[in-house]
Amino acid sequence: MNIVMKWIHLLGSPPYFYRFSGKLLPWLTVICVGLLVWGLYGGLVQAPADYQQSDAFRIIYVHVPAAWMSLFIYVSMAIAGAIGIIWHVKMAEIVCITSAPIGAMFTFLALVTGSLWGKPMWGTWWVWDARLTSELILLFLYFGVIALYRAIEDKRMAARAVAILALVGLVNIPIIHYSVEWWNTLHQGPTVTKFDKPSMATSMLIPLLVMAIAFKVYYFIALLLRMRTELLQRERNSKWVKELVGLS
Amino acid sequence: MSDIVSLETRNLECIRDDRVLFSQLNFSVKPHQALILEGDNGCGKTSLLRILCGIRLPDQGQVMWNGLSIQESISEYYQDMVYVGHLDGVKGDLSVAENLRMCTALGSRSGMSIEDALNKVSLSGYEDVRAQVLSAGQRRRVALASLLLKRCSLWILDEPFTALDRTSRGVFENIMSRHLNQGGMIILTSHHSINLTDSSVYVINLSA
Amino acid sequence: MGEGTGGFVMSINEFFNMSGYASYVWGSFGLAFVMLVWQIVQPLMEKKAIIESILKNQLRRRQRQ
Amino acid sequence: MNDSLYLAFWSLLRRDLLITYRNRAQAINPLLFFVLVVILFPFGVGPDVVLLKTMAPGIIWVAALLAALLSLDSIFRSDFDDGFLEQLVLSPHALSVLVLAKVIAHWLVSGFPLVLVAPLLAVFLGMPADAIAVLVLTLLLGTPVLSLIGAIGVALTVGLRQGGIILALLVFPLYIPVLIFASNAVQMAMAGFAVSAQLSMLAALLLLALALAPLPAAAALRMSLS
Repeated sequence: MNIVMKWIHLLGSPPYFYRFSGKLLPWLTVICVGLLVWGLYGGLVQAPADYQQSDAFRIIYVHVPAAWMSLFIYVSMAIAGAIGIIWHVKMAEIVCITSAPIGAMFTFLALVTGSLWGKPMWGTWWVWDARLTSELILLFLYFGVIALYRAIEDKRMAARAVAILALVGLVNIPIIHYSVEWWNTLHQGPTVTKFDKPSMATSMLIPLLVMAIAFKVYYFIALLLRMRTELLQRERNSKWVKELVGLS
Repeated sequence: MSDIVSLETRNLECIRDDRVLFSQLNFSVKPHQALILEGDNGCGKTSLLRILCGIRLPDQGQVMWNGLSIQESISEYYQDMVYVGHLDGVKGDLSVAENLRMCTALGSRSGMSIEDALNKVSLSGYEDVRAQVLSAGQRRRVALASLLLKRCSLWILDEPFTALDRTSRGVFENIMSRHLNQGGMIILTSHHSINLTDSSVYVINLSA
Repeated sequence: MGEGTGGFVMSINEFFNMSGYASYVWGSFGLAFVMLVWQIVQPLMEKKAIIESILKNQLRRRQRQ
Repeated sequence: MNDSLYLAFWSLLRRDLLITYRNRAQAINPLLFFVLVVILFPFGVGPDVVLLKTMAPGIIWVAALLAALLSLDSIFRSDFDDGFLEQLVLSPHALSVLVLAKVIAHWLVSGFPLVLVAPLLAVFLGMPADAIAVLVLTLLLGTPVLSLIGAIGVALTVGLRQGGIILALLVFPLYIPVLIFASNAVQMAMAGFAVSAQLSMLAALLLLALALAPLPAAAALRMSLS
């Protein structure tokens, strides 16, 4: 057990983390590209057209994984923030800050693909559907986090502010989701919400799960890249950065 | 006062926008001692004071109060410490007495009445004066009067003598000396020379 | 479109046509591709800029000594 | 020990009310803003009473949200500027309890008056009498939540130069549940349905905010001062 603890402790030191992530990234990229190709092939080619929505339903292979990721990243951002505040783990603070733009990107992607999917089905670009509305609010939560981080000069202070905001947001997400669902079914009546996934034959479902995993691996890659950049920025006048820069 | 009463720092370090203000800073202050922090502007005197108060987190190292890190024993530490920063914390809309009553309600009380405290800082009779009509020097003395109203052994003062005239400075030096004689501790920054009668005064120059 | 994989050659234009919804499907996937690539490229560009600025500082510091 | 916490709580609450009383001219502003926003709507959507009646709950509640946001800045701003916030943070008492005292003082000054004025505005928009009673009830339950959640946002942005814009961005998404349940309660009351479900949700949100909000607000204050 203490090997894991030692390794986690080692990861805490920026130079070790930088080298370790450098070695890890190529492998992750290979895995990610492989999963994406498999998922896209499964989703775009193999999966039979949906009897009702025909080929337009294939948009779910981007929309649904992106929506899952937007929530997943917000939760992991808030947890990383909490670890950063409570145990003053610098790396957790950096994970919290660097996850925000990636999460915002996935949320925006989920919104746009949601409306692109809605247009052919219901003729309008925007539907006040419960899921899409929650996604829209989540996007504003992300914008709040990013705007707050940019507004504070001292980066250590900004990291603590963002962590507090992310935690407050995390507590509010279920409340917002429940009240939007309630608000939505109230005005429209309890029809099946428009964005329920069509009944999934396995050949449709597998590519969806593969895409979801591919997005998670992608998130890990983008996170590591952003963390490396943030580390260089923060430790720009420390010895290990100078050596590293001097070499390359 | 128990004998282990002391404020101690262990290799304290502070970085402000990529500049290391100080590092590996170790010192301790015991009862009857005063510590004067000197150094030119921007060398981190105020940052150090704010770290000692626990307002700001140090980048490295720890501040210990009675052998315990202040993060763990924050409420005991604040029970015994009072900080007067650049800002006096005096509200213009309230009268002097109302301001002082609020300050004492926040922390532990020394039992001294507001009138006595104001007499000691030669502001007697100013109880009901609205604080916004006071001069900067008078407002500073109101902030210093709140020190007397609190039962705190450790005083942390950020340039207490700004805006004070010569006589007030003399008055406050006596107050500080008496506090030290009674076993109090003082950490302060100042550009003026300070003579505290017969108490052990140490000086640390941050920009040395 | 044929069941399962179907004849690959025959369905090429159907594949791109997406039974009339091409612009929506390929719009979504295109946007996804652009955004995913941008999230990778941006930090790399930033990193390059930081490294250059550090090198410039080192150079200037060496000239000063 | 805790009797002095009790004393600190009450003296801080009384002090804030005293300060607001001393410059009560400014305290009216959120109220005037609230009335003004509601009065604007008929000019925007036309004087058609039926339309105004259906929109009335939403108009009044969105105006209440905006008025609350406008007045939030005054919770910590003046104390931050004159250094009293440092003394607050440095007191041995629990900071979250002191923050709660300040938020209650702020609500009494800026949230509660909205409740008194809302019936007048409801009449302006043609709301029936029993719906007005429910409106007042939702405002009584809802505006404290606006102050409590707003206090977190203001504590996060008090140190920033132009924190006002960011404050709205941080706080509005968190206001949405209150807005949904409150304005829906009044709509249902106008339609004659029972509103106990919505009101109990509002009460639950209020209790949750009362219990949880002061903690992150206190942590944010410590952060803003460091």
